[in-house]
Amino acid sequence: MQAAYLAVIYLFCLGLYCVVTEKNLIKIAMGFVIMEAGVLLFLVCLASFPDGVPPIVLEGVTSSSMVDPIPHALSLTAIVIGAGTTGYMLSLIIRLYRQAGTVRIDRMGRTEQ
Amino acid sequence: MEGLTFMFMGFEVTPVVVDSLNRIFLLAFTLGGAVVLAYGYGMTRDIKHTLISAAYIFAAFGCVLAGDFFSLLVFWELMMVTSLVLIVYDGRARSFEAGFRYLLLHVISGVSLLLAVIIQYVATGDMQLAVPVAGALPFFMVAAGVKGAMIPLHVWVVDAYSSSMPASAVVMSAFTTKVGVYSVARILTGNMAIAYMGGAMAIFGVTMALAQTNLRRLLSFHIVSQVGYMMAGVALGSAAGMDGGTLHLFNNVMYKTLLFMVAGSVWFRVKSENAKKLGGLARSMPITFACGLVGALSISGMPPFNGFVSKSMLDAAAGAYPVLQVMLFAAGIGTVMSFTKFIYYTFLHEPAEDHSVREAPASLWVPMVFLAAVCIGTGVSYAGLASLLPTSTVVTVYEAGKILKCILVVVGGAGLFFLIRSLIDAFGRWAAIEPERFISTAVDGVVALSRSIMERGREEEVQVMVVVFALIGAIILFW
Amino acid sequence: MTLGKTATLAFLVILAVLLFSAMGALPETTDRMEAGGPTWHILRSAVPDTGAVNLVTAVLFDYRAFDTLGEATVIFTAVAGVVLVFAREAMVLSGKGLSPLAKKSMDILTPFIALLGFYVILFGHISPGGGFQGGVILASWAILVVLIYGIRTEEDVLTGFVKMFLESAGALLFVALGAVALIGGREFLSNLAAGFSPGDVGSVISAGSIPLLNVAIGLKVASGLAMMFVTMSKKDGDS
Amino acid sequence: MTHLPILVIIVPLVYAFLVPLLDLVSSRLRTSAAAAVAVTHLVFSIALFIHVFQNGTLEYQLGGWDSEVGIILYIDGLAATFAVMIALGTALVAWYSLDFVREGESKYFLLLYIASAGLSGAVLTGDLFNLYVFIEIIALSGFALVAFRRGFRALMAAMRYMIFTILSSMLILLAIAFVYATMGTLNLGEIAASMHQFDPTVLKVSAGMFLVGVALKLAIVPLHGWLPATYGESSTPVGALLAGVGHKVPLYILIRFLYFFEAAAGEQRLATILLGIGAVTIAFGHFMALGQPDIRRVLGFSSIAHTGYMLVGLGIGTPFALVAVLFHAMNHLIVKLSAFFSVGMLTRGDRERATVLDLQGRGAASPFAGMAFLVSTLALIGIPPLGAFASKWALIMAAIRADHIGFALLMIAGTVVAAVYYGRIGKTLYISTDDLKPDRSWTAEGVLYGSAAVVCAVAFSFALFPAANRILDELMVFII
Repeated sequence: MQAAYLAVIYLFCLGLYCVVTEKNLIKIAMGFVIMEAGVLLFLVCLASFPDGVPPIVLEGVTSSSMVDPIPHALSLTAIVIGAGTTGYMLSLIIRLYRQAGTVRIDRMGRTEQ
Repeated sequence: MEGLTFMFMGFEVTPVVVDSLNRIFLLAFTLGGAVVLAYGYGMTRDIKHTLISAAYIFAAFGCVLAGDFFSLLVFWELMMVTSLVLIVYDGRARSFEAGFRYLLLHVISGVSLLLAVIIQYVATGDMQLAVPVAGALPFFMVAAGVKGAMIPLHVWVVDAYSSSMPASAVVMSAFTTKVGVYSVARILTGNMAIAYMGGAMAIFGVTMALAQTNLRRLLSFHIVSQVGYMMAGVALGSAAGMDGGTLHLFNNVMYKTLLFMVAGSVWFRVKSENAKKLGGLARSMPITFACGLVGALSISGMPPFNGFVSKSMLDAAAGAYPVLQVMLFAAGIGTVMSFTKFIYYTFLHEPAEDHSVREAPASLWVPMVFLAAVCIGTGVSYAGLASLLPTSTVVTVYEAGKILKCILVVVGGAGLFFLIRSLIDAFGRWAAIEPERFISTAVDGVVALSRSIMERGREEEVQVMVVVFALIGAIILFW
Repeated sequence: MTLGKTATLAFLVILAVLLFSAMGALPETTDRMEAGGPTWHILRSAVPDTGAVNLVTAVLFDYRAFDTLGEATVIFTAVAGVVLVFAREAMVLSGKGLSPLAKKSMDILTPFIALLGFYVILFGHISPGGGFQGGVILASWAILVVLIYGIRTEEDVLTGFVKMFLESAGALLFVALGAVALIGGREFLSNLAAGFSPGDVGSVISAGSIPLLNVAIGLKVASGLAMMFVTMSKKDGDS
Repeated sequence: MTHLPILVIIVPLVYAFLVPLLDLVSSRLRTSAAAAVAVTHLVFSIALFIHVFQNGTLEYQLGGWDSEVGIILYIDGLAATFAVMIALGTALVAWYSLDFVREGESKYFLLLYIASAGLSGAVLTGDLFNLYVFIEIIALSGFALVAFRRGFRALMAAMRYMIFTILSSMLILLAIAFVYATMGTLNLGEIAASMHQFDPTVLKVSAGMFLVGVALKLAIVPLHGWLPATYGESSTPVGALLAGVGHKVPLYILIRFLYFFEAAAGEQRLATILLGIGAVTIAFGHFMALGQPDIRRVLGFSSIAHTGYMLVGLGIGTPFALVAVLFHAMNHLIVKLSAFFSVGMLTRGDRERATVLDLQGRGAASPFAGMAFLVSTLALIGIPPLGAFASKWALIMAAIRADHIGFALLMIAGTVVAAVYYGRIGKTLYISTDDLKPDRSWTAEGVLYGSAAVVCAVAFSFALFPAANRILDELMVFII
């Protein structure tokens, strides 16, 4: 479990670093996706434990061996929200690129002046 | 105190109270208000201007009638807004510059009063007009100081009254500073610091007035000086001081309004306010000249005009404080000198340019003549008026010694003016600085600083990076 | 490497340490699940409560169906936003698509992809899957069609009514299913309590409104993602 | 009656879903339906408020599941008050927009009502993750609205707004995951009841992330980077929506989660933190507003400063201070709306940029809009008899009662600075220029709904003054 947490932290911090330092808008969007992946992985980690089985009620599966279904549901919702947001962000980037001829936010700022 | 009372914001509010202190103010405001409204309408023929003037005068009444701190505060702010509209009414850039500085200073006054009132309320638990608690005192001083034109907060007086249109200046000259005096009389009385400040204002005002060539700037500095007399009187706190100060206020509303009207009438016909360019108007505008003379003699304290009565009373009240007495006496001489200048350059001096003008129209001179009559009438027979004063003391002022002293001051002052005229002109060139410009410069500087920071702060990556630092910062703050 | 980047990196290391220490202090998953709370309840009584065998679906479309409505709204908003951003741009008129070989392959694949998509949506409450997953499969089908046949095809299909239907139908269906309960005097989004039939637990027709909500979400996700893709492949009409 | 809470959220949402359909029928129907929905939304919110006011806290169990397993809407005094504020604000914005939106721009109302539903939902919900969903709905509709109609600069602003807002959402989501990992529940009431379960490390880290997330949305200095461009470049009604109404939700979240931060930092230290960042925010917001060339940016920085006032109020922490903060939030909402609306009218229905110099002499040319703007600025400065004066009074009183005279001084100093920058704008608006004749081609008065909305907002800001005492007293009983 600790290893999975390390992956969560790595993804989250990597995404944050990318968002904060990158000037390329596409890379910023990628940073957000990476951050989100980190959070989602965290949610899934919270649900699971060793030898847990999927939370589907079948013959011979006890309720105590099933993993927590709520974080799964939350992460599904978060994924779709993330997809919507990323989609909108990419469409903005495309528009900006067509108008400014660049996807670098620092160069766009100069066009703005 | 009796009056109309209702509950508001959790405390008793008494917006209308009439008592021994404010009745003389009410009389002065009623007379002065009626006259300036008539004059203002006669000059502008603009009903909107008259309505705003009326709203402004209403707010001034509200301040004087207020029976508690909260109503005082509300009308105080209302007066600020309405007078601001009057200043900028003509829409010229110059009026707006002056209006902006006026706004700045008066907002300081308003928020100081707000803070003072809240401190007072929290400390005492009620809104009664009472002696301020220690914590609130400095804020009351600032609030009254701006309204009452104390040095160095006086800059707005000269600035606003000389830059706005003459009709607005006439309307405002009678009220704003008087409300400042009223607030001192009501809550800050018995404060010797303010009394000496009054003496300093009296001297400073006339000295600066002497240097001015613009008629309205000259008159505006005289407002500072005259308000100084009143402040000195009411801040002494003694019965004689209070009576002298308030009577002087009444008289001042009459003759200072009259003098502003004279300047306004001159401007109305000649379209100039520069004393050096005027002259010889005594022949073409005799009524205006006569009224101006009455006003000048009143303000100089010549018997039997009304200024003599109140100045004598103030002189007597200051008797226990020789320094203050000397200050007021010196200011008296300066007053005479500067009004000799006013009358001489406007009406008597050989004209620098040819002014073939007619007398001011009746709508302007009727209010002036009325005020001139009041100045003489209340000077000759002041007993009725004196019974309305806070302590209703009737002192005899027509004594040979006092009369002689005042006549000597007037004659001596006039003589002194002609004796050192060239010196005064030199001083005038030296003192022609306009301190209000510094306010604008300072504000512009701060704005420029803010703008330069804004332009440097455009880099996106810096702004986003802050998030990471804030994140760590927040967690550390919680630790 | 600039100063800013170095500082950021340093701060991120601190953040990582803080996060790790916090994560290490979290209680064990099994302890949390045993301590009661919603999970404990859901694991034991979700099947009688909702009729759904797949508990994730039970949570998504019954216990926390309101979240799902919210997220359908997010997709709806995103589509509207994308359409708005590209409002001034026109469709590419020269999209000819890929080679005939690819088109032929697509023809063969189409029924399988669609079948898989509909299966995942309709069986969401009894097996892994559901409206989201199936919706995404259907959206990928639409995207493949656009890629292979060229965008002109889509323009021919996307007339006013179809467009409106694709934008709104899923979300409206979801709200309508939720509002059915209001008529019966039950709370919004009630399932079995509002009179939806639990059916035969474990079969396709069971779990009350959950399969219907799955269809609504599948429709919403599929049309939403496809719309976004199509709209973004428009080109600047001015140049 | 029992379904009021969900109706408040669902009514605007269903309208938004129906917009594509209505569009096919007729645009006139779409517009009149928009007005009807705004009114219905407001009526439902007020009815909900009255219901809560009379009967106390209300719970609505979505899907019939109680707070243990499902999502509930939890409406106490605080939530009901904010719900009414939001409904009123969005109704005014919608009203103003009726003749602002042109033919073929149906997406505007769609997004506006989604934002409205999201804002209402965020204050009504009693579930932590549901709150996150609504925050995302607000954010996404906000991005789209900022980019609405205007050009490249607006797209840039939307992009920047997006970067900051998604960062904030990520932080909030991670904090929510931490809370769930500790509590096993997402119900706000149960989280509040069992705060002791938190490990101190987890609590501090998650509270820090949560606070930064909320601070980003509130634009607290130094996390305000997105705000000036966003307010400055977006259309006027959108700016009004974000500054007036959108600003209230993070404030609500901050108030609602004060106990959480208090558990993380301790009462004393939390007060210090709030007072500290509040003071910095006041000073910085007012100072930066001085140098802005664009009126909408000035209003944006003034929003930052007013946020600072509210933070100081929260930091003071007495019940009276909290009530004063709420009252100030109401006034700020109304005043910001009227200020933005009148700027919109001064710029001739948003056709021009709103730099101060562009608008020279415009106040005289459009007297109605000029007056509305002046009244709004007087209210922002805090001049009686406007409601904002009463709330400023209450805030300063709260500060002095708690012996924070320094903060009272800071607030009144801020007022003076505000007078300076609004005075400068007013000066430019009214200074007479010879080449500017009264504009007859597009007079502000020509826009019926817009001007009516301005009048309404201005009237509200007057009406809040005599009602101040009543509101303060009732809130005191109602919320605390």
